[in-house]
Amino acid sequence: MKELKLEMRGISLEFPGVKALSNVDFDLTSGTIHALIGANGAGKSTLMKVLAGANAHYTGQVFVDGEPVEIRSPKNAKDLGIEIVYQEVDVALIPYLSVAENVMFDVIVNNMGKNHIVNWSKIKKTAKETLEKLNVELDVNQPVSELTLAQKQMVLIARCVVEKCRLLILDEPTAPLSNSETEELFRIVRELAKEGVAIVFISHRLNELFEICNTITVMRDGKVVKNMPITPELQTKDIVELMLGRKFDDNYIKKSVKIGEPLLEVEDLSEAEGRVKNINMTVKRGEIVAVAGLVGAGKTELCKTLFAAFKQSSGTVKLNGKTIKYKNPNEAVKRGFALVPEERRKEGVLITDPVYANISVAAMKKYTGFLSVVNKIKERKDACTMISDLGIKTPSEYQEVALLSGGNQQKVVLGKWLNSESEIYIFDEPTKGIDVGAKRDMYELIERLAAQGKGVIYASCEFQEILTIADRVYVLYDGQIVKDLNVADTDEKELLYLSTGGH
Amino acid sequence: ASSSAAPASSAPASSEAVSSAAASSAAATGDVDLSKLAGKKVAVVRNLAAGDHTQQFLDGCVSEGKSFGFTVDTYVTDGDDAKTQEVVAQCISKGYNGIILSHGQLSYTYDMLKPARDAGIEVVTFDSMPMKGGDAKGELLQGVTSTAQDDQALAQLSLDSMLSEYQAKGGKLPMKVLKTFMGPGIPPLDRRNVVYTKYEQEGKIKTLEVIAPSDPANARGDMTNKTAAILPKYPAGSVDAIWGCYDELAKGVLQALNDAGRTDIPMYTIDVSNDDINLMRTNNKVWRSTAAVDPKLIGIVDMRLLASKFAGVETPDYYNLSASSIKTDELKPDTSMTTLNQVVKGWGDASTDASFNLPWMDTLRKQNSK
Amino acid sequence: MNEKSLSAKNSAVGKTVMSFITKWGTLLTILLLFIIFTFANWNAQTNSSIFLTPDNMITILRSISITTIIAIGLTFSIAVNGMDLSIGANANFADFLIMTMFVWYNINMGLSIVLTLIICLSVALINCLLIVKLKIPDMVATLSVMFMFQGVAMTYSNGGAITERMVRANGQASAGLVPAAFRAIGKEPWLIIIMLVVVAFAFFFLNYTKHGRYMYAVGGNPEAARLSGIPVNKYKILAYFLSAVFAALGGIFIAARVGTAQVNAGASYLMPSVAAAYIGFSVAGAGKPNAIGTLAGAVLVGLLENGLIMMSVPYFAMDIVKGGVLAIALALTYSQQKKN
Amino acid sequence: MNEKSLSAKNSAVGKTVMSFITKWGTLLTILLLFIIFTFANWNAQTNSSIFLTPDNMITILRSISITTIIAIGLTFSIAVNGMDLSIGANANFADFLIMTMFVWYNINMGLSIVLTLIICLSVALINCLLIVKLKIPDMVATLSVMFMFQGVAMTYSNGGAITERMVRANGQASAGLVPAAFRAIGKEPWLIIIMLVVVAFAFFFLNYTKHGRYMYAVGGNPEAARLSGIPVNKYKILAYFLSAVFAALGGIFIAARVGTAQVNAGASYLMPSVAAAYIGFSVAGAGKPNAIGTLAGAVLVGLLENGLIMMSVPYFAMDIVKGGVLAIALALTYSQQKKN
Ligand SMILES: Nc1ncnc2c1ncn2[C@@H]1O[C@H](COP(=O)(O)OP(=O)(O)OP(=O)(O)O)[C@@H](O)[C@H]1O
Ligand SMILES: Nc1ncnc2c1ncn2[C@@H]1O[C@H](COP(=O)(O)OP(=O)(O)OP(=O)(O)O)[C@@H](O)[C@H]1O
Ligand SMILES: [Mg+2]
Ligand SMILES: [Mg+2]
Repeated sequence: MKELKLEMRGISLEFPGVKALSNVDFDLTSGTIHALIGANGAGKSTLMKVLAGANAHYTGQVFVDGEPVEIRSPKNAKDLGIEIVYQEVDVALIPYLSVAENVMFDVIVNNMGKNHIVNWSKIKKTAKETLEKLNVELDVNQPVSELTLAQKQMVLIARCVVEKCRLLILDEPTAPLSNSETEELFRIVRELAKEGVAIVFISHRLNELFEICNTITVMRDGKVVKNMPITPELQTKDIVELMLGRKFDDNYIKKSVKIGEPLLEVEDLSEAEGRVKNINMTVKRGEIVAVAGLVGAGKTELCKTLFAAFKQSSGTVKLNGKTIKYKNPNEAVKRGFALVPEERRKEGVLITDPVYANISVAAMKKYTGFLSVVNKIKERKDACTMISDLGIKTPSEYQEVALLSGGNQQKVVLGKWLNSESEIYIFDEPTKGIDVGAKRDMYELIERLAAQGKGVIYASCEFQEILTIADRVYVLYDGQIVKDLNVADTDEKELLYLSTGGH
Repeated sequence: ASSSAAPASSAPASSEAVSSAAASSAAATGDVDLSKLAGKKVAVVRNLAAGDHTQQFLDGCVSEGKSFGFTVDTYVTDGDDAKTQEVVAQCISKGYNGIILSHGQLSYTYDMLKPARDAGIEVVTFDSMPMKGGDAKGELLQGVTSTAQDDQALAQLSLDSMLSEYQAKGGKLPMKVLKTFMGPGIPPLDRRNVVYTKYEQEGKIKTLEVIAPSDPANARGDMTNKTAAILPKYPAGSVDAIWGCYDELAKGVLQALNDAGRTDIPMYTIDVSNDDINLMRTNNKVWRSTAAVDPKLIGIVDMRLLASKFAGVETPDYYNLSASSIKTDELKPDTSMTTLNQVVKGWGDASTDASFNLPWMDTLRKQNSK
Repeated sequence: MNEKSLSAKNSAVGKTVMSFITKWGTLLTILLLFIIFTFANWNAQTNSSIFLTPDNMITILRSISITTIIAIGLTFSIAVNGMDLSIGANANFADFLIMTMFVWYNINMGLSIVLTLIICLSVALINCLLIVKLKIPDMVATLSVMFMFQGVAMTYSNGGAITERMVRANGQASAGLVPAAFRAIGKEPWLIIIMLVVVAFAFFFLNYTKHGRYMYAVGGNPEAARLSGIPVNKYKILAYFLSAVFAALGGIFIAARVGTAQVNAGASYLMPSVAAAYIGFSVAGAGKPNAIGTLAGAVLVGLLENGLIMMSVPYFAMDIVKGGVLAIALALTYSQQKKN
Repeated sequence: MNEKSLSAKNSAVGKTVMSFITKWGTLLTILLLFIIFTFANWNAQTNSSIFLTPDNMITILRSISITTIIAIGLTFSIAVNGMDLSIGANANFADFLIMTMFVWYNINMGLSIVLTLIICLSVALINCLLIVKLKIPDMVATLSVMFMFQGVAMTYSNGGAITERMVRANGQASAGLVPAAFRAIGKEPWLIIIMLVVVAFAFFFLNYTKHGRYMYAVGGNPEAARLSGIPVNKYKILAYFLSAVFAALGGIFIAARVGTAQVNAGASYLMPSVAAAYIGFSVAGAGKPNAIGTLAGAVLVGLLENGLIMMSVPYFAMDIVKGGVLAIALALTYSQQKKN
């Protein structure tokens, strides 16, 4: 394969009300794995979309192997051998088509040449082989709409590796993945790098970067602030400082909060289709209870079952010692439940609505009075408060959520529930896609909730996070709780051991 | 062709009586001040879906109006009664001198046309009765002439033709008939149905099945599908005739008969058009006759009545256009609507007193053709 | 530098103008048509326009009122990202129902109206059953309901129209008459007032109450709405009920306006209502179905029809102009959107 | 343990049955109707069914053929997540065009068909201009085009029907005749064969060519399609062109079948086509518009009508049953979906 030398010079880009990139220089060469980091809304995705041809209206110049090139459409990018895995999976998948077709989509679109007839047996075979190479077990005839988020992510990764490219851009591919999938991904990425593919890797999990990247570029507010090789001397602390532009202590110490009466008691709860079974758990006031498990363990299912978004088939749920019955999210919310779901674009935000309407939607009670008339003044004031509390980067509270960066969308989902004054907060992978600074802000907010005597359920496959923030942890394996541990008495190794089925 | 049908009892006067009265009164007026007729503007509002019959009617109005030197605008309101009312209201405020209304409903026509009359606009209606209080027996709006096809005669002509052919072949009564119908609620069809029901009660006819379209906008295609599904139930010899209460329905039936290759059932209908004449000729075994009033003539006569009103000539309150029977066997290979008068006596004859052609109209036409 | 900032300014002005047109395209078109029709129908004698008369303005308002009422109902169903094709059949059913109550059963006006509205909720009931319970896509679900209720109305009336003094199956003429007061509500000022009240209600409901907010949320992203605790099905049901109520109301006004129930009289309101609601999407930059927009859409269509008749456009060419102007109005509104 | 696994097995069987019904609901309904109609129309004398005869099967196929052809066109536009409401008006326009070519201009059959198809592409052209260039939502864009072409056809024919020997404006009767060969293609076997060819083409195109797959991609997620380098607009345009071609073809067959062009004859094909295409969505578990499904949808509707008439269901009640069965077929297919 031909060596690649890519240079971006003086790239600028503006959206209505937002200067997303200003005068960015960026260099890439074959065989390197290049980390691109920055806080939410720094412009990482925007810069990469320039390379992918999805942001056609950039100014500045891109050179490939010294020659100036114009990348004004996705086709231009593909012709140059640039492949990208977008941050939001549903941007790139066609839900009602099969896994096979989605994996082979680029092949069908760009590499069929003059051939007009689709060879289904070959498509399915290649798709199957590619997925096997990634160690993913999937029925290739299944429509993609039936997959879980992690599976969707793997389909997209498979799409990019099915044929050789010269530059592979991975925009937060690991956010929905747990360690084992991440390992598989890294294995493939390393192989590709060895074969001479240039790779850009975006992630907010900084330790991952140290694991596989050679070079790092840090962005802040649409500018490149630093470009350097990754050396053993480099410390997470320094990178974070560059990212945020301020001193930052990433050593978060959990404040101790008085644990009160049992708030939520779940006995023998099962989901109607058996996706989670015989769940017993307790959450006390002021307590942060984590649910740990790998991808596919059923954390999402547990959260959704507790929230009655999935049908509960048996078992009892007690709130403040009283058995409660609720059959759908509406009733759950009325009883004080809140759920930050895993797939933000599909389940979390009203994507075409403004930020303020998203923040108020679960707390309408607060804003309505006579005849259910909405008090818009109060609504927007609260929204502004939430925007500044969470550091949501947006030109105004009127901005459409679809136009925010991935991490900022996630913050909007958090804001929606923090505004709602619920009793039990269920967070399903809440830190997915948000930067370290924001993560810390979020920890603080969660602790504040705990301090107010609320109960928190925190599902995550990032054990480090769990150990940082939680008081207690339930380990989930194959839809069942296998262990109940005090965070103080455990470590990452034990959690991993238990969640891979060890007893 | 016989037009000696019984006088229409629904209308207060028979066609003969009215037309002769009209003719004589016109003669009495003698010379008319033709300058009164100069530059008149006429609106023709037709509340039926656009189609062949509509077009011929409008053609009659427009051609006759133009020959008188009038400006004639045509509006079609597709059977939407609310729209009819708005369009007429608009015509009134637009300041037309005359309005010809076709197919307004009894329930609103009086109220709708009253402002027109109040504003001094002359009005002639066809198949719509401007009766006070929406009561058919009520008082007619002052100064309006209400014209109609003689539906009773139409029904009688077609049914008699059906019965006579059957009996000539030695058929025994009652005839077993497939009846096409649509309604009730469509006044002309209802009037035809009264006659049909009478024949039924007299034991002349036995209805095997009623075929009706459920989609009035596509009556013809709908009828084809429906008839096609019914035919298998009636093997050859089990049906004596089909009665088409109007031609559009009959043509749908004919298509189905053709598709099934059935020529054993004769069909008798009402109304006529070029299309009908073609089909009658090419399916002469099946489509035996139709009874009709020339739709163009209706338009012509309505326009003449209106012109008479402009001229201050006395006009009758009611006027019925007489019907003729058209037998397929009489049609020549080149017969069309325009040449139908060569085979059917009195057809579409616009030159007679009965079609309200008055001497001063010829003078007016001559003036305008210059 | 100076030049650059100047051109930037120019383009900024251009942008503002474009976004103005985008926001107000429909209203601009209405205004333009208004001016054109006023002067195209100038009467030199009286030196006044025969278009711009109080009478004709009332005619226009009257002619759009039934469409607007029905289209407002549709606006609710579109707000929850649904589609109610049964509105025409529902209006038709209401038309038949209320006429038979008067003509066959001699029920008084108030009760007849209430009964009709209640019975017509059965349309909504079936719609909701199909859409919410059985998860059939809105478009086909309501299409099948449309067929059903076309049939129900026809069967109920034995396939014919309902008129005063009609002959019933037993050979007797029906004795009931349509109350004069009822016919009066089918005329100005009542018809127009009620239309305005309906629009005002929908505007208030959708923009100022939480229920309206929830409906839009359900329409925008049902899954996110559900997980935000909004009872999605309840709001879908509410939308279809409102749609049914307004369609039935429209049908009642058809009856009041015409004084009889004609076969399929309601069906012809489906397409204009769809047009009105969709044209309304982008009025004032709302970008979603909204009450004022729907009214503007109806006004546009009604104005067009009226003006063209005034200008004596032949009936067969009317549809061309109507379609064309509609396309232009829509183009003005949409062409500048979603380009970024 | 044993008990548990047993119940698990039961529920697994239940699931399979349900998913079977979901996949094959429409086809099951068709089969069921077939059996019902066969026995409900039993003739005791001949001891055979008057429904299940070769002749009647041909009647059914004939009656659905034009709807199917037009609905296949619609299937393409729905595949790109569009909606073509102009198909009925387009078919109508084609009907008029080809009849005037025969009757007014005496053009030969081959040329007439080709010319008609080409001229009808203007419908697609305007649709694409509005939808692709001016970004007007498909539904309203094609609605305005529908109005336009209704008007165009009417204006072209001066508001009347086109028939052999019709009298032209100049007072002369037209000399042209409709070729017998043309009338023949409006009958079996041709009509039926062509319908099957059209379905087969659409099936092959959508499932086995990359262009078909691109269309689905564009329909399923236009953003993803664009980002993968599919020329989204090109495929939208293609879809609307195919839609126009098949609508025009349908119109040509209306002409061949009837032998005249009647005002608005094409309009009545819009709703059944929409129904057919949507019913077809879920046939065989496709979950998206597809050719075989559309055919099945048309068969369902056609079968229903034929069988019900045979059973002497009064015409006014027909729509109720039609709507009802449609709803049931849809319910069978959809009710099990999307529950997780
Ligand atoms: N289409 C758009 N319209 C308007 N603003 C946009 C658009 N896309 C991105 N932005 C804005 O550009 C800025 C950069 O966004 P970008 O998505 O590149 O951030 P990011 O670095 O990828 O952040 P994250 O870590 O949250 O994914 C943000 O402020 C975002 O709101
Ligand atoms: N819609 C669905 N239909 C069928 N099975 C599903 C569906 N969603 C999830 N599952 C199954 O349920 C199990 C748990 O799913 P999921 O991956 O969401 O768990 P998780 O613990 O939340 O993992 P993640 O780390 O991805 O959040 C898996 O076996 C998955 O295949
Ligand atoms: Mg990003
Ligand atoms: Mg999960």
